[in-house]
Amino acid sequence: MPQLNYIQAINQAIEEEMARDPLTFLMGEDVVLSAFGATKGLINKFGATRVRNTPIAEAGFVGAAVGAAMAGTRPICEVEFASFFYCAFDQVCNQAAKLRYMSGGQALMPITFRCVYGAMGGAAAQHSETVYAQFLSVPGLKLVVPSGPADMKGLLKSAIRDDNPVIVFEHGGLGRLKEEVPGGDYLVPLGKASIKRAGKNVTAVAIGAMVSKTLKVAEKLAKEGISVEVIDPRTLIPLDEEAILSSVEKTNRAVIIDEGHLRGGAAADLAAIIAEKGFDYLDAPVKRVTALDVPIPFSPPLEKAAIPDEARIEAAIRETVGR
Amino acid sequence: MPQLNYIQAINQAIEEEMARDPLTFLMGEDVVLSAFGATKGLINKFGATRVRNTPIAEAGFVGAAVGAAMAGTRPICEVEFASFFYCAFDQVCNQAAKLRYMSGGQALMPITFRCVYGAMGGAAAQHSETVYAQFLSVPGLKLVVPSGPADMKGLLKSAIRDDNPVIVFEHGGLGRLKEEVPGGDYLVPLGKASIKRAGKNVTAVAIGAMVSKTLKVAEKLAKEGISVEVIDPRTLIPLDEEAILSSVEKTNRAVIIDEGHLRGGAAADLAAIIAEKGFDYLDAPVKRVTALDVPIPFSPPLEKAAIPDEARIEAAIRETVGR
Amino acid sequence: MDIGKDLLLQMYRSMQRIRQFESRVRDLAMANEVPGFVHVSIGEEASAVGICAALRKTDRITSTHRGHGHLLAKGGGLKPMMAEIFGKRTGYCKGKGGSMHIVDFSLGILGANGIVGAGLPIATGSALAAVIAGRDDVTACFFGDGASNEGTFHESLNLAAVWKLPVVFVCENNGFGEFTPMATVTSVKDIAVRAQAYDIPGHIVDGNDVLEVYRYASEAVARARSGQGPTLLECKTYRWEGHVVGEQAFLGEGAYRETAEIEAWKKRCPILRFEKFVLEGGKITHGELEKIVTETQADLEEAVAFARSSALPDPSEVTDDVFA
Amino acid sequence: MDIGKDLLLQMYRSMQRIRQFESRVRDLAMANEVPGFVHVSIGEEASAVGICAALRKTDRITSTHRGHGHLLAKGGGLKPMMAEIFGKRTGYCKGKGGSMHIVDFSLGILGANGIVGAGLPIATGSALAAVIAGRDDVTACFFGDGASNEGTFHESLNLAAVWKLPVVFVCENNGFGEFTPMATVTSVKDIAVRAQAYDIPGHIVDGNDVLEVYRYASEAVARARSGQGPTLLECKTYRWEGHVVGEQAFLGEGAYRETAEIEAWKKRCPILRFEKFVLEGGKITHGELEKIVTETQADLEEAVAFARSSALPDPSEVTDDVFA
Ligand SMILES: Cc1ncc(C[n+]2csc(CCOP(=O)(O)OP(=O)(O)O)c2C)c(N)n1
Ligand SMILES: Cc1ncc(C[n+]2csc(CCOP(=O)(O)OP(=O)(O)O)c2C)c(N)n1
Ligand SMILES: [Mg+2]
Ligand SMILES: [Mg+2]
Repeated sequence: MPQLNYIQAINQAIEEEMARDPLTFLMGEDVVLSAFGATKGLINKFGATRVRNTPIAEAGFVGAAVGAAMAGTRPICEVEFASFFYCAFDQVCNQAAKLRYMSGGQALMPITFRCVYGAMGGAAAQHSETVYAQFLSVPGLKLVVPSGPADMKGLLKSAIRDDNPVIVFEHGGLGRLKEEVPGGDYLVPLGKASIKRAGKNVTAVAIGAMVSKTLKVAEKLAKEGISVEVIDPRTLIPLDEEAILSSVEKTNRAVIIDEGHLRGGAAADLAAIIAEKGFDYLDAPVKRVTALDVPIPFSPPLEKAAIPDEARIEAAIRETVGR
Repeated sequence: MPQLNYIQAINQAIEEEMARDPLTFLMGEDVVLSAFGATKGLINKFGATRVRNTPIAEAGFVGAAVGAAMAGTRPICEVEFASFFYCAFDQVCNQAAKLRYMSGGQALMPITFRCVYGAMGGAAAQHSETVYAQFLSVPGLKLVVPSGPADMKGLLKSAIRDDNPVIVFEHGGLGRLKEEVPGGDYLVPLGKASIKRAGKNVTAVAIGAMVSKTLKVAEKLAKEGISVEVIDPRTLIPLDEEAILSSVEKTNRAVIIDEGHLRGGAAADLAAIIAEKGFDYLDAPVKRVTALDVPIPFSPPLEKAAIPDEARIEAAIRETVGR
Repeated sequence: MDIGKDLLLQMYRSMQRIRQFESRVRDLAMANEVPGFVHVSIGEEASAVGICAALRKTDRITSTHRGHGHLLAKGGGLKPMMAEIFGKRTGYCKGKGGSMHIVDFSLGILGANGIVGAGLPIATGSALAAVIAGRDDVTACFFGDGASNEGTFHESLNLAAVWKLPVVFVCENNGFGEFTPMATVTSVKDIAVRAQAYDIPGHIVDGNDVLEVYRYASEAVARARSGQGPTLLECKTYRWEGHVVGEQAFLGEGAYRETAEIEAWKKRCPILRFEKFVLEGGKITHGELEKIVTETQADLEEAVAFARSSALPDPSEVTDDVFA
Repeated sequence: MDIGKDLLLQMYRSMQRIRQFESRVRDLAMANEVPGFVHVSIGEEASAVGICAALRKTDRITSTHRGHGHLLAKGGGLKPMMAEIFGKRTGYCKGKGGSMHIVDFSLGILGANGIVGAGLPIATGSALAAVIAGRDDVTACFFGDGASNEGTFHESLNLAAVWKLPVVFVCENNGFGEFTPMATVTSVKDIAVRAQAYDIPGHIVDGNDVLEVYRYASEAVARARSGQGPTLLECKTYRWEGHVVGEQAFLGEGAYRETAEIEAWKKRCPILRFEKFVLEGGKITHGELEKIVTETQADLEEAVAFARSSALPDPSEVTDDVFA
């Protein structure tokens, strides 16, 4: 199998899906040259009608994606950085998410939104947020947070084929992460978690870029006989509750690792579910390892202190196992 | 003490604070005539310079409130309905919330945002959201959800005097709710929960409009000897964790009642905190009574089915106490 | 441009449907027979009808919170519309949308919208879809003078202009956004002027003259269909009723405009003007108009009866249609 | 308008500070000595300097992601700026903001901003604050051609116009938003035309002629200060460097513009033009200019040394300053 990095996996998934369906098209700021490379070269294959640089006008072009989807096409809409969604929040939360329901099921909304999220080294507060937590409480959206190239390809292809608005979150720090990625029609269904490492002492639910960090910690702790099961939900909506709960049923302990914030974050959402539905399994409180509740700072030592690192993940797992 | 309704309490709080500080001013859509009445008559007392009808341009005038606050004034900025914040999300989440931190503490951001939220009978999905859950994971904001007239006055006055961005959520269904409201300088501090009813069998943490519904249920259950302690956090940020946790320590059971959604909502946030820090107190899982995870529908029977009613609150409390 | 008799009769029927429908909905709302916020467009019938008369069935429209007229003009059915406003299962949206969110995809009605300015990007995207799909369908976008101050107006007109999209932007300038006079929150007297900021045609249109609206609309639609891009039409009109039905209860009478102003505009009633025109021109007889009025009354009665007798949705339906 | 020698010298020093500072920051970023995204404004010095020369200390500015020049022109210190860009505790924002978020309240610098178009409403509100406080301070708002397509541009100019706020909107049109040529995403050739959509003055200004910028700025500032409302100035200019330092690494050379185009603009260098003007006019001697150049070089060396030798923030500071 060919080795692809995270960005190449995105590029391949989009190319395959655009080749597959002529009503699929790509729009966003600088998607032609593509700063991060995810859409590089697609203009040559699909031309200027289907690969469109937009003005810097997020509400306008995200809203246009909504209209284009309702009118029968299948937009892939890139919002460079996740926090730029704030400039188009109405279009996502009040329009894309709600119009199908409000129209009594008449509207199809096959939009795939793509964005780069997370701390990537000195990008500072307005370019380092995770943002997906703020979409969690908006019924009608699907949220995808791939942790590696293979999942990225399979999940992104499923997202593009989905008839609902799906937001795919690409971590800015994972670009060069390489792994074997199946060629051709490789689909990962939305709503299936992935057990990245089996274990029996504690369940570590890790999201996005936190998966690789957590696997390193699990590796280390294994040497001491602490067996960590690392679960990647892969999609936050729909959520594979069953996979998470049955792991907790086995381990009786859970730690959530998320780069989002503590208050109101995705970790709180998952912890609440485990604490309610897994109450009888739990021998220890569900710990959360998250970003501190501060805007993500610019200076490297501050940024490092703000977001979860292996030391904090390890400490939380040890504390949970120790109880 | 005079009886005031929820709307009159808002009006009085704003009038008192505007009289107190000449740098305080009011802006928003139709604040002069005031559809809901909260700002009625203020134009006559403070004039057109300090009471301003804005264009329908949420990003523009919310952002202007941010600039006005940084430049030394104290705006009270009304965003008619909470979901219209989606049109100004960048100004709230990337600017108001972050600029103090990003500037290393140089910026003061004394803005009070006011909005009407919640289901009020056939307003449908775009006018019935609670929205505060989406601000919970934005460090730098304070969130206030008053459940009645007296708290409204005292909390709103504290919000206006606060040097940080504070969003005050006014439930559209509580307008006519009347109670005794202390005149003059009545301040309720941000970050202090209120025990609306003492009890010993279960802690019911209720937010905003859910408080009165929960009190009715508590009243009813009391007759059967089920003693419910009803706690109103009053402010979600800052949160009075201590009040909530010490109640749970006493009752060993907790139910969260919130009009927001289940996934990613404020109830999940509170449940995660209780389940983690109160783990050793709990004899039963923390139940959440919330809106269903659907856009709030228009038709009355559907709206009623979507949001928490007394029957669902009662059932959840019984189930929790029964374990 | 000569307008045939059939089209004239169709326009008249369409205006009658709107006038009668809106008047009835207003009364039903005042009587609390329908829930929620209701915004009616009495007095503004000519712009909705003049624009939609220039569209074909596969063309699309986006509408606003004050959308009943637009929807009816594009062919919306009295029964499913009335039923939706009543919140009944037989409504266009199965009771989930209500007055502000009526949609009929089969007629190219992408929907009323509760968010001011939200329709502009959606209409722009609908026009983009036509280009992507290689079809020559046009999208007409209705919005108000107040919406023209929203950022989505700017972003949409710029996007539609640079991509030469087949969309017609129709600003219905009724002089107010809620209770705020347009002049106090808008930096230009004529919204049409703003077309210059996008290098597209902008025209001031008498929004109470259905034939003038139709002529400008036909030109703009032809332009769009032939790939020459968007046009901004400003239809000057006036709403006879309050912003929202029942506002007098909390604002009192005459809180923000003079009765004299309302009366003056009523003299410019689009329906009376049309009647005068066709009768004087001898194009249409009084009897033909009468027939349309009475037929419409009958249809409306049927629609109300249908809505009243329809069942409310079952609570169990609340979770349907969140996802496809 | 006759411009005195002191002011001319001050303008020259200001342009030199920017040119040298930006060049140095570019090199430091290329050498990975500073973290994060760095956007420099080499070639655009005249607009920053010409505008700020027309402001007084209590006046305020808002800036952009490409803000070093604006901040320096308003009086920002080389040391705390450089230290901030290095992420040091001695920086303006204690290392929390970085290149895109430098603020100096004491100088009326409300801040660079990482969000395109975010400065426009903030500047409008800053101008509103002056009105509320009964002061005659003016706010200048810098933004790019790309930002002029954001909804915040529209909403801010309309709001400032209807309220006649003391703000000057300065569009620095350098022909590109990131790697996208302005013409491909903007419906007008001249952003200044958009002033017509708000019924305010709009002027096209040679953004590489600091004296012309200063003259237009002085007029606009006087207008604003006297309560006559906002002006839109479009300074036509060009950025010599990439959008972000280091872009060649992932785009390659000449990915979106011709070297010839860059060279042509370098011939119109604002600093060379200014030197030519003052020397030919005999207003200033070569020696006086030389002195400024070398003094600035020395100041800059000091600033770099200061930044390098300053301590990084302590991780414990991460939780400071979230709330007042
Ligand atoms: C984004 C947003 N802001 C505010 C409102 C509240 N609102 C509903 S209708 C309206 C006035 C709209 O005025 P205009 O666009 O002129 O349309 P008209 O009502 O006059 O037909 C306002 C402010 C809203 N629904 N959406
Ligand atoms: C809301 C938002 N959208 C997109 C971006 C990404 N971005 C940063 S700078 C830039 C180009 C801005 O162009 P312009 O306004 O002309 O300023 P210039 O860079 O040319 O000085 C873009 C798209 C952003 N920072 N914020
Ligand atoms: Mg209007
Ligand atoms: Mg530019």
